[in-house]
Amino acid sequence: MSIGGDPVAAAVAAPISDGPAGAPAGTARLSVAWRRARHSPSLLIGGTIVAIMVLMAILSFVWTPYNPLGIAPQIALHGPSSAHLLGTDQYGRDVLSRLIAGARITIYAGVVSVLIAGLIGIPAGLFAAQRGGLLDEAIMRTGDVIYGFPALLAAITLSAALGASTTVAMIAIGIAYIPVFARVTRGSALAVLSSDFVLAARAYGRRPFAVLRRHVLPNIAAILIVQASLLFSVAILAETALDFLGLGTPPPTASWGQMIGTAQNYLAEDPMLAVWPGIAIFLAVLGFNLLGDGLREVLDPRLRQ
Amino acid sequence: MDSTDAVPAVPAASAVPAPILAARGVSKVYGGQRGLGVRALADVDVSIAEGATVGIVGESGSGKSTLARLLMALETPTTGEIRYRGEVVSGLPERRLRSFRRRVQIVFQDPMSSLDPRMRVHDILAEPLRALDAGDERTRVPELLDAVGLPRTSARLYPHEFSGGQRQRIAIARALGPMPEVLVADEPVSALDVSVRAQILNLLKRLIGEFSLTLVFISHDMAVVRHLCDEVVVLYRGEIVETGETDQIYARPRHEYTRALLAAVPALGHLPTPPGGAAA
Amino acid sequence: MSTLSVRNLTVTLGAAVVVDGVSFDLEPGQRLGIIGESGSGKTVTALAVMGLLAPSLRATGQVLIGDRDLLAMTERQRCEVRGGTMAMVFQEPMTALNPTMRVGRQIAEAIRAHQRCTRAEARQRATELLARVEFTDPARQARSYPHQLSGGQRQRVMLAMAIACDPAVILADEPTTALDVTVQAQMLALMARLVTEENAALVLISHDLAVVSGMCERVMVMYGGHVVESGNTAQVLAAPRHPYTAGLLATSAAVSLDSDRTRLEVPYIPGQVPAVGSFPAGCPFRSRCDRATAECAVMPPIEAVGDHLAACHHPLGGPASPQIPASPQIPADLAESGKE
Amino acid sequence: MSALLQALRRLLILIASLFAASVLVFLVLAVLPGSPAQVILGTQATPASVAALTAKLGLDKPLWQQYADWVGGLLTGHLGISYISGQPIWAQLSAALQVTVPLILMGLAVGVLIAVPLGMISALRADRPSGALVSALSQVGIAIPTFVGGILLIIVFAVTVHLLPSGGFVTWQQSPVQAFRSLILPAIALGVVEGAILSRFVRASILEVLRSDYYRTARAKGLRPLQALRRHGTRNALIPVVTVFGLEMAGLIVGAIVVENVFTLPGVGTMLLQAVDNRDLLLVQDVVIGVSAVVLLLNFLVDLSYRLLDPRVGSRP
Repeated sequence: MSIGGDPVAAAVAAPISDGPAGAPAGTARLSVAWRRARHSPSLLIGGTIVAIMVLMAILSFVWTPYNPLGIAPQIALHGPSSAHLLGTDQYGRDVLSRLIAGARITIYAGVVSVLIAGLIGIPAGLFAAQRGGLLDEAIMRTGDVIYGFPALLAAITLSAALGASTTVAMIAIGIAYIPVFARVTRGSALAVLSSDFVLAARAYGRRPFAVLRRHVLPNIAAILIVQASLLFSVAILAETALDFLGLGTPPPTASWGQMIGTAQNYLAEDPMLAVWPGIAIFLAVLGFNLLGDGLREVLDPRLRQ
Repeated sequence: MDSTDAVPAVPAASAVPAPILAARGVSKVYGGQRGLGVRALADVDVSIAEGATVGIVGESGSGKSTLARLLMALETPTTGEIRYRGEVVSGLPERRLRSFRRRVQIVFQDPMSSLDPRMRVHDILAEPLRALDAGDERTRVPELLDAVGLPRTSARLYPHEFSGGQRQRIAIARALGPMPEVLVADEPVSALDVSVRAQILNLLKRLIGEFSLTLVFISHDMAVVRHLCDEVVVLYRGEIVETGETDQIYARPRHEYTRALLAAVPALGHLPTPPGGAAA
Repeated sequence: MSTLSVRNLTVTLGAAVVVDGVSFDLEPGQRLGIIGESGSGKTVTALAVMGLLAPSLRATGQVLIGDRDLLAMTERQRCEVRGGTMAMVFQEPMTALNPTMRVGRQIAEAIRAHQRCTRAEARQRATELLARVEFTDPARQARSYPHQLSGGQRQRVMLAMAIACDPAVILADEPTTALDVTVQAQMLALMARLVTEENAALVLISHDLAVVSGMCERVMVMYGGHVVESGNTAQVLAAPRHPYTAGLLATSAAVSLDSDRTRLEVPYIPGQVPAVGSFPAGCPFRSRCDRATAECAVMPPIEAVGDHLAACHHPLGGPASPQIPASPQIPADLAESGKE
Repeated sequence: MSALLQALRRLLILIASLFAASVLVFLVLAVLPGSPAQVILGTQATPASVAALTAKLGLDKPLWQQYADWVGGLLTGHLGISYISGQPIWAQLSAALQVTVPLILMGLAVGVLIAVPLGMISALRADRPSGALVSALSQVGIAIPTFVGGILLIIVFAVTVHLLPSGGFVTWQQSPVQAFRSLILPAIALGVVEGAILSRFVRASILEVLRSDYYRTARAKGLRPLQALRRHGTRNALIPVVTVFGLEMAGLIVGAIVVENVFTLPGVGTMLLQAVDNRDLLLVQDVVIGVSAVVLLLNFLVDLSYRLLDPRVGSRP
């Protein structure tokens, strides 16, 4: 995995960002989209996994089988049993409870970084596409500078400076992916802006801002949703890796990456301690990737036929 | 005509009616600051009289679409100016163009890309009315659909639910919304199937009469221009090579390029003549 | 024996029939025009003849080259036919050429796919071919990339590739649609000359009746995947039997350089061209035809009507003057337009 | 001409990026609360000795001068002395590079060996179940984080069957074979994901070629499918793949930091993480800027090669 994440993000960006300009995206109506959705296994599987994860995270606030932080040294490193389905860790904490609680951190990490990347990247991209010229150049070159800097490295540096924290790490990841969002937004907005219906709108006197709101945004929304979903999985990869390295969420808060990091010391005693959170991370990343791919299949008209 | 617009008094002595829309010495250079840009139009003068039907013909690279955008004040000429009823409109900020926008509208070539795929037909037709305060959309939208021969129920549908010809009707209805005096049509039938083309031509011809439109018809198709327009402007590489009345130009083209263009039009039963004879 | 003989060619996409029972024969040197609009199946027919259909499309029937059926051949055998016996020119010369390869090499490749010769010989031949398609400086222009050439030049490169191995049949799919009128005229003249010189048979696909009528002695009109009329070009133009052909002809004649330009209403075919897969069952034209009756729910066979063939239950009888309604009532029934 | 201008432009962006990165890294670490001298000497140190050390480290100078000293040192090859070990940073770094560079190259090899065949199969058989299966496999590969993959490999090959070492590193000088063996599992962990990601790009770009008009033209000339793909696909398919390749390398480099941690390899990544733990800030600065420089340089080179591959770039009127 490259939690540098760049390749994943590129995998995300490349097919849609600077693709052939032309057909503005998303001619599908919702009903059509829904009919297609039922035939997209990616979307169904991905959607289900993501839904379960979100539910797990919400559930963990009200109920977990045991207190995820509750230490019980007398049952440390006990294997799976009817009382503790996935066993206990080195402090005797219930692994299942910690897994459920860990979903919170994962979702939180994704939300923070996608929000940062989107809330800054989308307006920047729209602005660049709309204005063009020097401003466009300035925005996109600044983006290039940020994009060249590996995201994980930025997170490590910030952790070194400010101490380990989920939020700090996610801000670093979010900032690192602003250019990705900006590029995708700009590329697809340019395609829409060059279409004749935008020219027609200008010919009946719609100002630039109204054109963005009425024509550009509705037409690129689908692409941005896809982008957000795929970026979510990149953020999860980055966050769990930082936690694993001990640079993210500090203990004792339950987080999947950190659970693996600790379990590594007990591989001889109970290798499954590392496997359970590993599966959780795997499913989460897979879920968001499939969701993104599925949404793209359903929403991006260029991939139809 | 609406007198709220700054319409200059027509010089009383003038025998020739003042043009409703005119380009004066217009040039357009794209990109490049140090003279490296592409020259799309060079020193073009076009004068369109009220009620005229003017065809602007040329091949790719002739600058005809650029001229259309300049006449629409969608782009600013590098030199020269566009005047509407004597008032300069080129280079004006958008807020000062509202009355111009109401009076000059445009139809584009590709009915796929000229309608927003995310909007229902009702909204597509209502948008110009909203943007220009040009009437109540609840009464105007059905009227517009009637005018272009589409059922009123079309309003609920999206563009992709129509065929090419029907979409072009929608685009025409949108342009008619603000009750324009001038309609600029940029290759409006070129992307259509042959069997549908005649319908749209008939529709345009009928609407010119019904709405007393001045028509600026931009096309590469000599036959269609001949059918629709009383005057012709022939563009070649950004310059006007010939202009005059349709019958005259088609019967006795004076410029070599016009002759080549006419000779190249395929006609039933025989091969067209390539420029400069049989072999190039 | 015919050079190319297509028998009952049918192409399906899943359950939808895209091309239905197309048959024609071509003798050496003969030129056949296929007329059709979007959704007529004309391009698919050409691709099926070449064996270049997308994997989702399935072709049945026979495509006979001499006595060998292309559809029954192995892929290797088909490769020998393609570019050798049969060559094709496509509509979009910009995308049909590889953007990262010099055009001379692309032509040389067509030669080396079928003839044993050295690279240098192939390069030499490619330059000669460029000269034949009227490049003024072939040796230099052979080293150009496609984006450095004009649209007409690119299409001439395609033509050079097509004639590289002296094909018996050339299929040209809308070869001049993307070109300017003056360039189109050049291209058509060049094609006519080369086809004659090569004594090759030509299949020219176009939406433009005039283009086909000037080039081809035989014409086949397609609508909704069916051949609706076919015969000698002059005879078809003089007395079209199928209402669709008649309508097309009337429309074309009414908007031309020598029509009466003062008339307010030109003849037209009512309704819209349905999307592929949405043509009515039976005669595909019946939803737009003023002569349609209940009988038309069954596809009529293509059979002799007067001096040529037409597939119509109610063919037009008289000479020339087609009976096209001049009613101003245009609106196409939206339900008929066929989309969901 | 304009191609050269373009290249110069990219070079300027590279320099600007490096400058921006160095300033950021420097500032982020310079504004830290608490002085490095205090950290080094511990809480028991007298203010006088802390002040003395601060002066010795040059940390009492104005910020801009500290920055200038640092960058000047980097440019002349003087990376400075580690705050903690007192050793020259260059010596530590060169030892670590002997682990990290081979690891990245091996990871790259694994990635390419996975990506090219997988991508080709899934593209050529896109309409068949086997193609879909390979596609799904790559989807699975992408979702396995390096550290999870690494630990699974340790569990299987080291803890369960004792086939390969679970970690640690014997230097190349001591035993080349041992050193190589200890890099096998890390390289696989590193390469699988990169390979899976790359394979998706190989697949996409081959599919694009297969669906292109010029591929159809090549087939119409009589070229067989694979022949047409080889002649017309290689270069065209390479263009998008090369663009990702730069990013892939960045991914490998950053991924190596994590993998070294999983397998306790004494590479650059481990060095960086230890330096972060010990607050050995100069070392952190040096490593971070060094890694960024390599990544940025790779992106620059990729961009240049991309321009060489595609004749259309930079020659448009």
